[in-house]
Amino acid sequence: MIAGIYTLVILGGISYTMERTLNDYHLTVVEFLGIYVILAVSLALTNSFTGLFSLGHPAFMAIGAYISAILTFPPIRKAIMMPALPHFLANMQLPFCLAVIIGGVIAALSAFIIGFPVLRLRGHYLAVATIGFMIIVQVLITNMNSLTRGPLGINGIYPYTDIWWVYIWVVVTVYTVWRVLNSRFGRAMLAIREDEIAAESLGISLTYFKLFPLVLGAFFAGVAGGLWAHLVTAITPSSFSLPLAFLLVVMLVIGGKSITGAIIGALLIGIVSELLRPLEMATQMYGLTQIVTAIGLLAILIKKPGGIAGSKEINLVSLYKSLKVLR
Amino acid sequence: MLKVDGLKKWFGGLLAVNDYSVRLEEGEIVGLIGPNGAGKTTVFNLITGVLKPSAGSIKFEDREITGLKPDKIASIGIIRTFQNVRLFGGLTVEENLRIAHYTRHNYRLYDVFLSSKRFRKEEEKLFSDVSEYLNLVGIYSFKGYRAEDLPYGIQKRVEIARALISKPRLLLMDEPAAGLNPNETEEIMELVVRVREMFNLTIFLIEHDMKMVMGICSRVQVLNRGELIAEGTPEEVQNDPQVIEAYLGRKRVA
Amino acid sequence: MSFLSIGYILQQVANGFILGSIYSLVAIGFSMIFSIIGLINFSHGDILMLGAFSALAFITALHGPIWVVFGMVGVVGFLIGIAIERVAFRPIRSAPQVTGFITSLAISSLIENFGILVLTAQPRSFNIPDYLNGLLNVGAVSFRVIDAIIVALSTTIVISLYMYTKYTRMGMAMRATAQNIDASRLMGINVNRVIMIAFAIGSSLAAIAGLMWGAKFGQISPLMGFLPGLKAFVAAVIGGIRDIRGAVLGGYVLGFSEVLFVGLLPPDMSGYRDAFVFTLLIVILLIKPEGMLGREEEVIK
Amino acid sequence: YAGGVIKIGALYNLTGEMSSIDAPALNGVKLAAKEVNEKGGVLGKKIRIIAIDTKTNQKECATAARQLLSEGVVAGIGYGDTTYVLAAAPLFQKKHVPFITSGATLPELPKMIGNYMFLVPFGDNVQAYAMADFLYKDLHVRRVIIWTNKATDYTLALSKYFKERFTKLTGKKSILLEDFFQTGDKDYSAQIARVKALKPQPDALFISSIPDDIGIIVKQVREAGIKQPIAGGDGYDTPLLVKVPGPKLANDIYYTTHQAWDNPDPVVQNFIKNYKRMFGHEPENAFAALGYDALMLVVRAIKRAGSDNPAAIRDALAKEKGYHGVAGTISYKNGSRVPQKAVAIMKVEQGKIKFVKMVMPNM
Amino acid sequence: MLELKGVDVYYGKLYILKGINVSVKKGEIVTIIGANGAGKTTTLRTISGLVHPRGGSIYYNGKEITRESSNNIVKMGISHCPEGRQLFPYMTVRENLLLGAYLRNDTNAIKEDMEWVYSIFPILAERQKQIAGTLSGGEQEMLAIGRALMSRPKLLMLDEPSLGLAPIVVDKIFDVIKELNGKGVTILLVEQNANMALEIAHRGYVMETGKISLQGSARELFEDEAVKRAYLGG
Ligand SMILES: Nc1ncnc2c1ncn2[C@@H]1O[C@H](COP(=O)(O)OP(=O)(O)OP(=O)(O)O)[C@@H](O)[C@H]1O
Ligand SMILES: Nc1ncnc2c1ncn2[C@@H]1O[C@H](COP(=O)(O)OP(=O)(O)OP(=O)(O)O)[C@@H](O)[C@H]1O
Ligand SMILES: [Mg+2]
Ligand SMILES: [Mg+2]
Repeated sequence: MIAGIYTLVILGGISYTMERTLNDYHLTVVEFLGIYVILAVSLALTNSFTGLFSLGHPAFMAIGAYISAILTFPPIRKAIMMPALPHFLANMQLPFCLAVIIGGVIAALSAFIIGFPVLRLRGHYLAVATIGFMIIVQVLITNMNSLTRGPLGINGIYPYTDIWWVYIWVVVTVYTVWRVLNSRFGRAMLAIREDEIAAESLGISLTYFKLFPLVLGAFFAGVAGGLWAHLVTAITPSSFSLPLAFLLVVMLVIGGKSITGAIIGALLIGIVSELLRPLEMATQMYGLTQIVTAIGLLAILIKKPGGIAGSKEINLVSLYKSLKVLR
Repeated sequence: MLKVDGLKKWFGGLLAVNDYSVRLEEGEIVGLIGPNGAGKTTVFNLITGVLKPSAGSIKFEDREITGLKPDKIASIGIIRTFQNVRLFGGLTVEENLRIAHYTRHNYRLYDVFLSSKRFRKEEEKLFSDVSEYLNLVGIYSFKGYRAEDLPYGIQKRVEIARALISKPRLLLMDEPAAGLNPNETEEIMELVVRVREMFNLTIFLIEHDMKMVMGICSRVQVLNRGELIAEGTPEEVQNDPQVIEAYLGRKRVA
Repeated sequence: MSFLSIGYILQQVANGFILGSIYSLVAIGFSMIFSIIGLINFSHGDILMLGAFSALAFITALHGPIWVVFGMVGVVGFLIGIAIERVAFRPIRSAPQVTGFITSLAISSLIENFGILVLTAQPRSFNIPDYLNGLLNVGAVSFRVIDAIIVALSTTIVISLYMYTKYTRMGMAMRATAQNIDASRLMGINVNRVIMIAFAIGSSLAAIAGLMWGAKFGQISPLMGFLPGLKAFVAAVIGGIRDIRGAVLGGYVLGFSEVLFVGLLPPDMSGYRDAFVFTLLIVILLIKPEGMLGREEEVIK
Repeated sequence: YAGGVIKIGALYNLTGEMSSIDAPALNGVKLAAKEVNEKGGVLGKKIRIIAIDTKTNQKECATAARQLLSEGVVAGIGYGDTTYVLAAAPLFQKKHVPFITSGATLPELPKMIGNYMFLVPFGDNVQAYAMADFLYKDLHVRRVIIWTNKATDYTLALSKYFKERFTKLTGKKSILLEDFFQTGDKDYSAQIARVKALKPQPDALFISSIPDDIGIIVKQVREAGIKQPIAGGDGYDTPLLVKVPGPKLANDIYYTTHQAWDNPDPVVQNFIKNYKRMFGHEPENAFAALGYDALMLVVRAIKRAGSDNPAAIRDALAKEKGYHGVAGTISYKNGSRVPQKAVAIMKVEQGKIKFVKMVMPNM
Repeated sequence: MLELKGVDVYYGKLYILKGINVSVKKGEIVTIIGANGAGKTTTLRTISGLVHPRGGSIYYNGKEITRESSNNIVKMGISHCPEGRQLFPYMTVRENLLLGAYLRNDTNAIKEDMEWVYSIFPILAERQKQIAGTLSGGEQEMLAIGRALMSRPKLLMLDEPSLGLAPIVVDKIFDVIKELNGKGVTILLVEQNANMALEIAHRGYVMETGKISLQGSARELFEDEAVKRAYLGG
């Protein structure tokens, strides 16, 4: 408890300092890192903890992004850019916070609807079904011109996302997932990951405990999508597609099967490409970033096939104890 | 407490269980024996809902449970162990037991987020229970090991502890003594008898170790090619010529 | 609609068949590797790309008969497969499946970005001798010589491969390795060799499919591999991954559904094609959760 | 260079799907910078291009744009596609640094983003109108079918404007069929069959495609025995148009573009020569020329402004009256930041690309 | 015939086998008994090359096989019927047996051996076409033993062959082991059913937490008070 408050304060302090000292670019990088953390940690719910191989996260992000963008868009500009919007949407403008939450909720709802039939599938069958879901969402967004402006996407979204929103949502996400994981709900998920039959024979409902992480994860993916949209300020159907899903899975795998792992993976992947960029700019060999990243990735996988953190978590209390902050 | 009537199970063209019936009374230990492939495990799979019966009915405390999903049946209080040991292999022994505590919790999702009193109370109970059950089965020293790294014999015990901690009313055990040496088997026998008394458990037991079956069962059923060929006290069954012919072998009689 | 004549439909079926033949060739290679070590190999499509570029090089340099090029490309794919398995996949063989998947993504990124660095991202034309482009007419259906070669060749390859895995010792060893590596070792099977050969064959088929792809569509690029790789994965899964016949079936289902959805949907709905294709695939999976030819045979003990 | 450097940012997708369009554009920018620096730079300062690969990913666009701005670039150049401009340009607008897109052709872009946004190419409306006029007047086409790539904004816009103009010229019934495909499609047999089934047959096919697909489309259309003229926009300006179908099939194709490579104009021919010298091959497509022009426009503006202050550059840019570039002559008139420039109409005949004429459609 | 000298085995950081010495002479039946987790299974896995030792060495017929790969070790005539059956679950009973004879080319003799296995376990003959994964536990164990027999080994290593089998089948298996041994096959047997194992074995080893704590002739062990107390039951 005290450790938790310490952490909140320290992170808050860091955020404050960053907001004060960093330039726009570095601040944006930090904000994206936060969004990556939200994405990775929420995807870990299904992929790392429940053993469901989902590649559908970008679809939920897309839903959250589009919904929240439409909701925060000023009605005057909507009248010009999206004239065919249904009446109630056309006149609506919601505060950012609310819009993002609604985006998350609708993403979660869609996860619920798609999850019911699809979660009967396992492993790669599930992976293909979630890829399919993502493509379907993408096609719908592309073709529903009147709502989404088709391939052009929505631009001119107000850049509401700042380091504080990211900070809050990172904290909420990590806290939620951490709490869930250390309760009967999280243990039920782990059980399903390890052995579905045994889990069922102990009274754990497969339907419920597969849907639960998917829906919860989708909520945070939707929120992350909303933050993303209001950071990039322009979204298109292809902003949220398979390569992004792959990127997220990469984060989880090199990080390890834990919250700590997901965070490490997200930060590592997010930082590395920024760190390598000067190298690429200096050599003018474009593609070098990806090549170096890939080689690094291979090296990590060969050295640490279970990910950097494995399935271990950082124990905040003992961390502070060892730092002699807490007695 | 458990009433099974006219149970049948077809696998393609194979009638693995034919017209099987059983009654279990509260607190009994009943044995189910028979040659390999007789259909014993299949009977367990049918009772626990892992397989759907082709015909017949299963009642638990007068409640029809035929065709219910395994998790429903488990939450009513019928828990099993598996012949081929199905632990949560990647997790530690301790975690295996915590998971099984599942059905005994009542707290809700919001309790988790708020870390409510109810949540904390139940989780504390969980921690003390896990230690208690680990000790009960004699595997406390293994609590930090990953289950799949453990030797077979210990895994069998972990599975029993895991089944017990979920507080079953009826416990189905599929060959708990397989892979144990005679001494260890005796320990398991004692354990089974002890927990039956402690928790007023009803136990249905599949086992090929005759010492165990004869030692603790009050009644024994013998299944052969899906059909019951004998039923009675251990002594009666042991001397049944059909059972000797099909299962025990002549050597053992001597 | 006026264009929905019998001839039109037959033509679409033929087109679906040709496309399906290429897909199934890619998918069968994918599925071979998958079934043996449970690896979703997303670099499979990039091997297809390498095959296509080496084919282009051979065609430009050699002016030899097309079957020689097919042979050489097959050999190139074979060697690439061996190299990739040795360097990247063998060291992580005992790691969880998803680690292999990520490794393949890394390989894929490596190949693609090297491709861009060396070859530039510009697509290139892939021209084949004129006689291969000759038009053939059978009844109302018309297709080109190369199409006929593609169908004939992939059918032959697919059938011989099936025979190979079903009836040879190596095939038996492959199936065994796919199911239980340790037990296979105990049977005296050289597991490393088996996996290497599966990789080599699978990659060789991808490379040959790359040549077909180039020859059929006339254009190749360093990034061309992504889509076929994805489609191979989808096809293999839809078909049921344990059986390479499943991959073939999946390949044809995918090929047909892509062509037929464009062919039969009204034009202004054709933007929804991929949504229809994937809805169909999901429905198939829901009806047969283990793929069309897959079967679930786990007995709970 | 006593005066130090002037930093100009270049944002392009050098890897990923868009790289075949964007990489040549950056080459054009680099070539222009080299030429300027060899001649002593501008205002006594050297031009330094800070180029970032944004990986065909909008998120990268947004971070890279901020990185450039934090490095103090005085102008940004970039992209051959609207989608990415929309992610990057608003940040330049917000910091009051001009952004010049070398290749995106959506005419509404400056309106959408603001007064710091400029286009080097003509808008899609201009080229689509030009083609509609040309088909109608010069080729006497009365009935067309339209194919549109539904997955990109460029192709949708092009078809939209073409349809608008063509129906104005001939009436609604002149469009016999509208059909669609998507980026990366490889099989057009269904669309082709639908064209063949039409009665009466169209006089021409207007196919709105990006460079990477058009070669395959022409190949399949011609192989299927459709002989009518094929027409399209600057997406056709790629060697693939001829190379993929081969010289026999690449016939009777008309397209609008920014410049004719066989234009004897020394500006054009020098560009080709210098490009070849610097990169070892001829310009891949028109985007190379556009990238070159984009930087030259900025340099001219700096000169005219006599300062490398971004606001001053913007004002000078907006007053551009006739830069004679590789891809035509550019002037921004009446406060418009989309150039008024003539459209080149090209014809492909037996694999040979020929310049037909320059058109300046009345809008 | 087989000799383990000071073999050290680790699983990751865990020290499992601590310098064990075991030898098996040609024509012997040798049994290893010991409590759960003593390291019996690990010993067999080390011999057949599934795990490689970090220290010590293993000789087979005078040749060092410490670092040899499994498939080569199998080629030398060692057959291992592993713990947990390790069948090929999607293959039929027949195919599993055929794989047992993977290294053999004598088609007719293979057929004969298959008939022989079927005669030992008639239920397997009935189930020939069934997928191994769907067999009952005991049937699977029989198949695993049958498969190990199919390679006509010179040295047969069995890891708890009686596990999950009906009493009548257990008797049968011990008969078969004796019969094989009579035909010259050397046998290394790990068993929980220590009574029966010591009954048919010539010599035995007792293992405790990764070390050999006792060894001797089967008779000696059988009569050893400590062994009786610990492993043979009251
Ligand atoms: N899915 C299935 N398909 C076909 N046959 C099956 C299937 N599952 C089980 N069987 C067969 O049904 C029979 C009964 O199997 P079961 O597992 O119930 O036997 P058991 O009595 O538990 O034997 P054991 O003592 O060996 O464990 C066996 O012969 C087995 O081969
Ligand atoms: N993969 C593994 N990783 C880590 N430790 C392991 C692993 N496999 C086995 N062990 C450990 O090695 C020791 C020896 O195990 P082994 O299976 O050889 O024992 P055993 O004598 O065969 O026992 P049992 O009679 O139960 O089969 C045990 O302590 C076990 O926990
Ligand atoms: Mg059984
Ligand atoms: Mg063992």
